[in-house]
Amino acid sequence: MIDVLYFAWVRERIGLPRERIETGAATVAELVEELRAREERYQAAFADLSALRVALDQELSSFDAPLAGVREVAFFPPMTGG
Amino acid sequence: MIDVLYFAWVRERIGLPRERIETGAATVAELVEELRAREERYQAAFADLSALRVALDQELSSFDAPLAGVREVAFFPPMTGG
Amino acid sequence: MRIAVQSEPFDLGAEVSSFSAAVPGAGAVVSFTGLVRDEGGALSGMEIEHYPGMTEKAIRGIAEEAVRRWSLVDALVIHRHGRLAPGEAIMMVATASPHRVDAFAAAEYLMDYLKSRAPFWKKELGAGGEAWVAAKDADEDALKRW
Amino acid sequence: MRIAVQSEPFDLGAEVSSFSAAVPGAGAVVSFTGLVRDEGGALSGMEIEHYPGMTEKAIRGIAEEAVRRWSLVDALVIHRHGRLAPGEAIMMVATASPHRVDAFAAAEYLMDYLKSRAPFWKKELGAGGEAWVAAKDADEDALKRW
Repeated sequence: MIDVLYFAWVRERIGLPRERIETGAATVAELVEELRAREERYQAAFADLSALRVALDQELSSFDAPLAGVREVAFFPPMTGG
Repeated sequence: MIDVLYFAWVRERIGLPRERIETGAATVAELVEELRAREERYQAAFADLSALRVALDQELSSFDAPLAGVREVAFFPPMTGG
Repeated sequence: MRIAVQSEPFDLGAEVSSFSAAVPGAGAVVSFTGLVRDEGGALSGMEIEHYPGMTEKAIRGIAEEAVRRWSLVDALVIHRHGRLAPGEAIMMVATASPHRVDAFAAAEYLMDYLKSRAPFWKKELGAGGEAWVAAKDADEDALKRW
Repeated sequence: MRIAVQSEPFDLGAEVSSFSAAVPGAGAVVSFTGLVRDEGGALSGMEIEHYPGMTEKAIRGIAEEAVRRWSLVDALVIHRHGRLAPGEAIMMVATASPHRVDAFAAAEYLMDYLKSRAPFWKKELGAGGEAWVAAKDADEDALKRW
């Protein structure tokens, strides 16, 4: 089981801020494929990965990173702080 | 007649902050020569012109600038504001 | 080094004042404040979302890197989230150093990294609806100078 | 654009606060403050001499050039003269712009020029006597980047 978090328009498109997911995905990219296969709203959120960023256990990471040992995955658009 | 002002260590070496001078000097450099010829303390103040700056009527200028029409000449070391 | 992530407004003047009163040995204090623009009345405000838990950690990492790179006596970061009105302060950074060059460089470094590496997302609220602020290429490019 | 040359202390927090409250359209406010360092207790204070008449004119010229070069909503310069104690604020600048890059650049420009082109002279007062602060080559060199 893994916690998956969504922020900003990713959260809005998917329609929820977080969910717990049972997955056998080995990498972030595989997890994204699983989510895309679920429903239209995931397709919409993950349509263009170049417009997305991912954090693993609250550290910025990349889509080819392995998921082994990861408890929390977050997907969001490029940050706009400051 | 021209007003001559001294600041910082130039003022301290010459021993006064300003004086009115009757001069026929055509340039700042000629005025400096006249002052140097006066007394030891002016020699001490004007020993090294590269360590001095000059303003004519409150605008930074140079030692070869003409004095015609100038009412106020100021000599001082490089500025240390901020 | 104080880092605060909060929904409450902060008092910019009081923060700058108390920060600069407690930096013995510093000769230079720089502050930066980001304000909600009103875009000539077109904006009614801003909504800032963040990632609780990651936010504080990310800001602390950025600030620690600034302390490693420059001679800093102290640094301060305050960043708000939630709903803000035009003219309100979104965030501030302050840096104190013996030298002005370091204080300026560290403040700009903090700002460049907070812009693109701290997990905040701004949404502009206006008469014409809501819109997420898009990240600018220029902001990503700004990181390359460090 | 306010320029003040004064012997009286100023309230840094209050100045930053009122400055940033009156800059409609600005998204970025930068402030810089120069403090009298104590050099680990070696300094008892600082005496700042200036050239009344030329000082205000020189600062105004520098500030007007900053307004020409960058997109500024407002700028503020306060510079003290006379006797100052360690920890006291010598001077401050503040800049407000729609964009952070302009606010930072203009503040740094103001500081670089105030350092070397505004007629102030600092004397450090310490246990070992008095000494005029020498201008640094680095400060003169800093002007070349603009």
